Amino acid sequence: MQRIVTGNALVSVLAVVLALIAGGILIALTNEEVARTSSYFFARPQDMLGAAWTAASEAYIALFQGSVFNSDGSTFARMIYPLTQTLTVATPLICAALGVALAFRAGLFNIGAQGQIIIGATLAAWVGFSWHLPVGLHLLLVILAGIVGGALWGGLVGLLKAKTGAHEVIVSIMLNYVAINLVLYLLTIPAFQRPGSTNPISPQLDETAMYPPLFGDTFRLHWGFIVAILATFFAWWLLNRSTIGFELRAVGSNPHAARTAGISVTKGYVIVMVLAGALAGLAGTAQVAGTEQVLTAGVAASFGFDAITVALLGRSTPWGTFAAGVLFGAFRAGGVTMQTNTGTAIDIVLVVQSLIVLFIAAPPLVRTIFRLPEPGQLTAKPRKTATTGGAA
Amino acid sequence: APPAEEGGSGSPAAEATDYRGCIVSDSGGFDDRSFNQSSYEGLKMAEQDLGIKISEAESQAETDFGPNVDAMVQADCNMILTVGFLLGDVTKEAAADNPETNFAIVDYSDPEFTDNVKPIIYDTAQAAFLAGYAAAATSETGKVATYGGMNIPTVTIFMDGFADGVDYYNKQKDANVELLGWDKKSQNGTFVGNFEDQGKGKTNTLNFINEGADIIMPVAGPVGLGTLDAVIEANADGKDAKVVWVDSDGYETAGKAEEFILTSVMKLMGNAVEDVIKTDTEGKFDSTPYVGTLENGGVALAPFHDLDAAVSDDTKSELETIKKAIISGDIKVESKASPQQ
Amino acid sequence: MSTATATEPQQSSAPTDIVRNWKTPVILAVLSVLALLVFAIGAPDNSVTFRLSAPNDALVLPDIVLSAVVTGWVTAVLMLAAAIWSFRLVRSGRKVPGWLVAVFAILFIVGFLTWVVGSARTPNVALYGLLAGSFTLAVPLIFGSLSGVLCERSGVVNIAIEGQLLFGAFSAAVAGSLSGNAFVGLAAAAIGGVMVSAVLAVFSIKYIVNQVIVGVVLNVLVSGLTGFLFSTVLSSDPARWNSPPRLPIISIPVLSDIPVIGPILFEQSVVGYLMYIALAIIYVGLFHTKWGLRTRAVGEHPKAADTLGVKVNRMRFMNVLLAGVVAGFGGAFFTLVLVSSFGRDMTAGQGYIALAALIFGRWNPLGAFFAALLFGFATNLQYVLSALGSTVPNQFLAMLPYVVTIFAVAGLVGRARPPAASGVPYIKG
Amino acid sequence: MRTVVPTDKEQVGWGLKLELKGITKRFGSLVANDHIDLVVQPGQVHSLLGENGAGKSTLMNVLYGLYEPSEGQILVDDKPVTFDGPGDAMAAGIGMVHQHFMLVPVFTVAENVALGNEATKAGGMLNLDDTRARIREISDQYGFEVDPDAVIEDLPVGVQQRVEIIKALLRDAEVLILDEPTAVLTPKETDELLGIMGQLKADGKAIVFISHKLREVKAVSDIITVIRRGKVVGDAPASASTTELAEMMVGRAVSLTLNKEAAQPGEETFTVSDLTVLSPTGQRVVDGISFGIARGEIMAVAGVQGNGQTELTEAILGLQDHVSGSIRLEGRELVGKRVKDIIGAGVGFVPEDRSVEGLVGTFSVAENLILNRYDRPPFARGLAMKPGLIAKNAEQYIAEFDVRTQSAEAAAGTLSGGNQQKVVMARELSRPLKLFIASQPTRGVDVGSIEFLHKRIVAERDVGTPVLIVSTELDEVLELADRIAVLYQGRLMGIVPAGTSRGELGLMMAGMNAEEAQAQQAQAEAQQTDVEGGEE
Ligand SMILES: Nc1ncnc2c1ncn2[C@@H]1O[C@H](COP(=O)(O)OP(=O)(O)OP(=O)(O)O)[C@@H](O)[C@H]1O
Ligand SMILES: Nc1ncnc2c1ncn2[C@@H]1O[C@H](COP(=O)(O)OP(=O)(O)OP(=O)(O)O)[C@@H](O)[C@H]1O
Ligand SMILES: [Mg+2]
Ligand SMILES: [Mg+2]
Repeated sequence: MQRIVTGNALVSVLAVVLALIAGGILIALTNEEVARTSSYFFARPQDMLGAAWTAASEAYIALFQGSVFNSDGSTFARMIYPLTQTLTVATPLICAALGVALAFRAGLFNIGAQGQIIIGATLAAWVGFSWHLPVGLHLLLVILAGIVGGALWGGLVGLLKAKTGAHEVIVSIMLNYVAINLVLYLLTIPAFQRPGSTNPISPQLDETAMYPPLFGDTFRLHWGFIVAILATFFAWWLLNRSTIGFELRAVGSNPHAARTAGISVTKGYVIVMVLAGALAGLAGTAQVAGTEQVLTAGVAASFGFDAITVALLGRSTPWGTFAAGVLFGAFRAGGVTMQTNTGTAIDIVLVVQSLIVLFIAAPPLVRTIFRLPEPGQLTAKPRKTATTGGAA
Repeated sequence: APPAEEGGSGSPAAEATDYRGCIVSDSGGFDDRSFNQSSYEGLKMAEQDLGIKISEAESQAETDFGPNVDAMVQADCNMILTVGFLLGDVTKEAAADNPETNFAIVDYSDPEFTDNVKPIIYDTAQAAFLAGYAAAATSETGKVATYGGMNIPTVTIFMDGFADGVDYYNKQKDANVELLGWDKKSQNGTFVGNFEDQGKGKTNTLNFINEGADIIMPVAGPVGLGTLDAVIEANADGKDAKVVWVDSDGYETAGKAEEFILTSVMKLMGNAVEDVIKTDTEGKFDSTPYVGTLENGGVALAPFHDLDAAVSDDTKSELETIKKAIISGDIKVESKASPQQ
Repeated sequence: MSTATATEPQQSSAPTDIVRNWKTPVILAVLSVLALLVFAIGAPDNSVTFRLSAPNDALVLPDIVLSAVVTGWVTAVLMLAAAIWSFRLVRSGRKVPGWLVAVFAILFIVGFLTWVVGSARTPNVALYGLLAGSFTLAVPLIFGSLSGVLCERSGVVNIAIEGQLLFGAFSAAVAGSLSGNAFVGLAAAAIGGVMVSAVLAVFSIKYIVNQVIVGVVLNVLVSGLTGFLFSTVLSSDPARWNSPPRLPIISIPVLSDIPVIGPILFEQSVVGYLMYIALAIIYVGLFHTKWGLRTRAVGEHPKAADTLGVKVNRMRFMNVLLAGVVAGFGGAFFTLVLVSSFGRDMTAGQGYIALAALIFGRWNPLGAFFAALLFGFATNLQYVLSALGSTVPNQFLAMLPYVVTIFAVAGLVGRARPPAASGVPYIKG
Repeated sequence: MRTVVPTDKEQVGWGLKLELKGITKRFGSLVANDHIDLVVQPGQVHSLLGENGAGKSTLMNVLYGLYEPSEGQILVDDKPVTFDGPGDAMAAGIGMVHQHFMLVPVFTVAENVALGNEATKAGGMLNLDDTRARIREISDQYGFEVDPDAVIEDLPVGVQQRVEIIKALLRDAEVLILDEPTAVLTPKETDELLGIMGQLKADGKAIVFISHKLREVKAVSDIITVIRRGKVVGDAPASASTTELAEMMVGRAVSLTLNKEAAQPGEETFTVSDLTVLSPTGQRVVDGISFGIARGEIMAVAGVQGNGQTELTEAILGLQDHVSGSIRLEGRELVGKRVKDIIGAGVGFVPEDRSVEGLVGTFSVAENLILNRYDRPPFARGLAMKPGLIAKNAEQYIAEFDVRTQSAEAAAGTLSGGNQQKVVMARELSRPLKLFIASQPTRGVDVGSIEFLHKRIVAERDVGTPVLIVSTELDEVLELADRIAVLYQGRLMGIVPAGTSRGELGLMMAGMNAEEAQAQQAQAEAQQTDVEGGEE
């Protein structure tokens, strides 16, 4: 019983609650109705408090309705539509975050997922709209192209790190910018533009190149989500059950010992960045062959950066990352509904998300706030955290 | 067949109370001092003038387009207005799936649109041509400049028109006014890479001024505010620099440096948007594209306001002549980025 | 007889041999061959004008006019000579001296500039403007990386520079607008930076949360918070909330009349001068004061510092807060100097570039300063080139600063050694 | 800063008296110090003896204000004090030289000495000149030869040791705690340090001395306190015999000697010829070494840390970059091969620093037990690893090597030092080897486990594997070796037979070649009959 009260699960739940409260306060403070009623707060405080409650709760209800279950939906499909939307958004996020997590486990801080997604998406899209191949084969090649594109871009970071010692943080940041400019350029040349148009937008990918919808045309959710599940499983297997994962984890937690045991640290850097890039490239395919179906300069949205937070929240474990990805997907999907239904600016979602991560990362703070007893085990061992991330 | 007709019968005023007009921005948001904002203002005007209800969805990233349009469809909008070519595919799809809803899209048209979509597009180059001519005629240093947010047609169409205007002036007057920041032939020039970073707008503008340009046209939404800052500084420093604003009349909307705004290349989107909605509430929706031109007043050159004296009367009358020539087709303003209908 | 040797440092008296490191010569060789092919053989048949003074400057220097062909050949040949010499030096077991690399770099830049400006439609460039713009672009980066230096030198990884800058910019804009006083805005920026720092400090020092996590998340938090307030509050009434007055430009008499560098260095806003002050204080402070000694000790070997009575976590806390002040000033630069309103995410990733500059500058304030300048230069160069009508597509020009950074980091800097305890929380036994 | 107030000192007239009363320190459920009483008198060397983990360092950390005692009281000159951090302890006149040096490696000597006690000029500017002058002053007084501007990481450990002492002295320490200061010194440096301690004692300082080397303890102590499992077992005079002290420490009779059979050397399958290793800056850290090891023979390398032993062993395993010469194992050249291939060729390797090079702390014990065989059958087929077999392997070796761990899945980093060492040894000895290299095989391991590990090493020899041992513990070298090689500044001073005397080895470790050392030692022995080495 005691364990449940002080346990991690409770802390996580409370962290979410805290973050939602903080976000709610922010929503209420900036609400016009609240501002209006606050002018006579001392005369009738209940008006303002009521308005504040209404503002915050309506926003959150919309958030929930937009991400999990829409009780106002006319059909069952419409009711569960939000959930599928959440999973759709989560798909690229999970893939890219897996890449970031993998790199973390090998001691590298990969800020370059954004660029890797872009290059993966570019290559995948190109194969998707300029080659015309039979069903099955085409999609397969699109996926492969995405993986190769991302892997190249990520591998470059690993290679430079291994060969010259260039810091991966610098190189990966810089390559993000190079990637975006590259795709901006490509979208100005006819090979990437729609015939007869000079807009920086590619033709739609062939039908054969796209992930088929998972539950029919009513839903946006596509087979990319299944691929994301497989990728998560793959990452789990790779990290925990394969020799490569063993090498990567060894390199990440103690490169000296890894070297002494005959594991090449530099090779490890290259391999992990290739894999990280490949996963990010996969995220790119989920965009071009799944949700967006075309290539534009904004194809990666902010997935590459969100992926870092997702990976950290998932403590760099594959299934943790998967769960965190779904959570963030829910916020993203629900945020859209919240904005359209209640006019609450979607940025609030970022605030709530980041507060959740902060609170979850600091259980003692949550315990202090809720006056929970400390758990028995106190001898927290200092963990090296410089580059290994939450490799727990 | 256009499905919204049934709603059109009856008196407009009574009908209008139920009518919902909705808008989805592209990733620039409604405060972009550019087409999102103008379109949004058009919808707001419709709300006031026609008494309709409105809903809005601001997209943060391209991934939001689909869900946002979808949310609008769910919200039972009568008219969904989308902004920018990036929303083209999403609009096309949603329109095909929801024939009972009407759509309008700003700055994009597509032959595959179903007939419940009305494209609202602009031949901006026509007005920019006038601005280029005016700038070339007014420049003291013989150098004018332009830069863009990104190398996309809705931006470069301004730059192409401006370049042609400068060229036309050079030909007419056998002058040699130089344009920095854009080469129409190679379609290559200066771009800040986004529509947000005002600092870069300022730096670029100072670079242009250092290279001798004295009239600068930023085509980059809020980034242009950086140009205004740079021009304020340059004038304080004893230089004589001016700005050509775009989209709206900068003298009215930019909020600063009015005294240095020579003129503006206006794209009067608000009016067009309100018009389209008005026609729809009256049940007269049609899907033929609206093309803003000098002729129909969809695009125009703003007054010179404070700098009226800086522009010679000759130039003013030449501008009138040119405007007529463009309208009549005697002068052809061509841009790769001109809307293909 | 053999007793004297025992106390001598053993390593230093061990016989040394030659470890040949071919990296530098190889890089120099590749670059000089490139120079030969591009700057010399590919030289445009042009003369290139570099203008040193604006027409209305107090002291007007004549323009420098170079023949692109001659300059291309001269620089390429000299570079080749330097490369060959460095090969010989390494073969004979010596190291390539730093000055040779520096001379090489200058030759490369001269050659490159002449070639690239010569290839533009207008082969005529205002050098003073190019440099002035570079400097302006570098200012927030310098503040950001100084903030990073302060944190990391004391053992706290600061990924949150972006957030500090952004919140500084936001606070400056809001406080400046509300009060109508730019200096109030400046003070608010510092406080804003400190607020972000305080969260970083509390979570990473007190709650021992992984510092990278806190940093990354803080950036998202600040982006979300300022974005939210921007769209709800600031946009509702920009005149009231988001039109801060600008900080005045103060030009220092005489000094600001020095040609080329005068207007760049001595015609600044308060924030610009604050940057010099911050740079000087942090540099001198770090390496020549008691505070600096303790800061570095805490970042290298906190336990050793602790055994000598230095309060490790207090030291870290103070430094992180101080870093917030510095980054806050950098943020103020955006809204009080550069432009005069806050925009959503207006720092546009500069915090991450500052982070890169900090690493590139090897955690040294001066190094970070120069790295930021290099970045600013590369950025402004590409703008100027595009303005002059370069034949290179603008998207490739835009890659220039990033590619230059990658080359510099991979080719010239290589492995850098961070403060040993950076990122490692200190827990007392 | 504290100034010495003479009026308080009537008892002895000078220095400070320090008293610990009922000090208890708990780490969670572990009681590291259990009601310890101790009185340290000025002008005395007070030694603490105890097994690994007995609680000596913990007690000293409490005394120095680094740890807060769970119970008990500290009295300085009979006045109770509480220390809130080392600053207070220093102000009270206590200085400490830590077991693990507390020096910032990238700082100069002067910076390290100044830290926390900075002399400043106006505006908080450092006045390092002042510090330099004071370092020179102390250096002259006690005969240290320390350059104030040398960077710590470039200095040999012996000099670093002195810097630590200077740090304490410059802070006017009247009580000096020396926690295992001799662990990394040459016999000669040790002698010098013991001499310095004598001087300090004569100056009225109180010295607490911790060492595992009973000979030294006996040589310098005025009184010896033995601690076992956190409790004081009792005091002993310096004249107590080594065996008596060992028994007090461990609580049972221990055999301090290993009964091994004489070696039966076979064919010389491992040869090193003209091996030179350069450091990244070009120094010859191993300088033209040649030797061979036969099957069934243990070669031990003696020498002070930093004389090329690390590089020698690492060069054999392929971990060093600038290697010339030849290393042959059963006819195959190893120089230029990858580490993985060398391990695959049958080289077992126990690195000198287990937590840095030997183990991945976050990995489970089971994973650490296959750290260099994770990709080979039976533990992996293709890319897939075999968790079942890995677990079975772990079970077997945890039992065989008596690794005390909660489970095979526990992270290796949570194991005690000795147990970590056992994991590394178990891993390396759990497969057929063609060469076994072990650096500091029993560092930080308690007496009982040493016995076991030594037996395993000898057993490896007896199945016919050539064994190379590197140890800074002369006792260990003498005990295990069939032949002894001594390294000094990267050069081989000579290879001598197992029976060579401690004194002779000490001379070689200080840079004398075998013949000279033998001659000088003979001369010295002729002059005075020494007790040294007698107990073996
Ligand atoms: N910070 C700590 N947290 C938990 N346990 C600790 C800590 N420090 C020491 N211990 C434990 O306290 C006990 C005493 O350790 P201590 O370092 O005092 O031993 P020691 O006598 O100095 O041993 P050695 O001879 O190996 O130096 C050990 O069991 C050790 O693991
Ligand atoms: N920081 C810590 N947190 C939790 N437990 C610790 C910590 N440090 C040490 N321990 C535990 O304390 C115990 C003793 O550790 P220590 O390394 O001092 O052992 P030891 O007594 O020296 O053992 P050995 O005899 O093997 O040398 C071990 O069980 C170890 O797991
Ligand atoms: Mg121990
Ligand atoms: Mg100890």
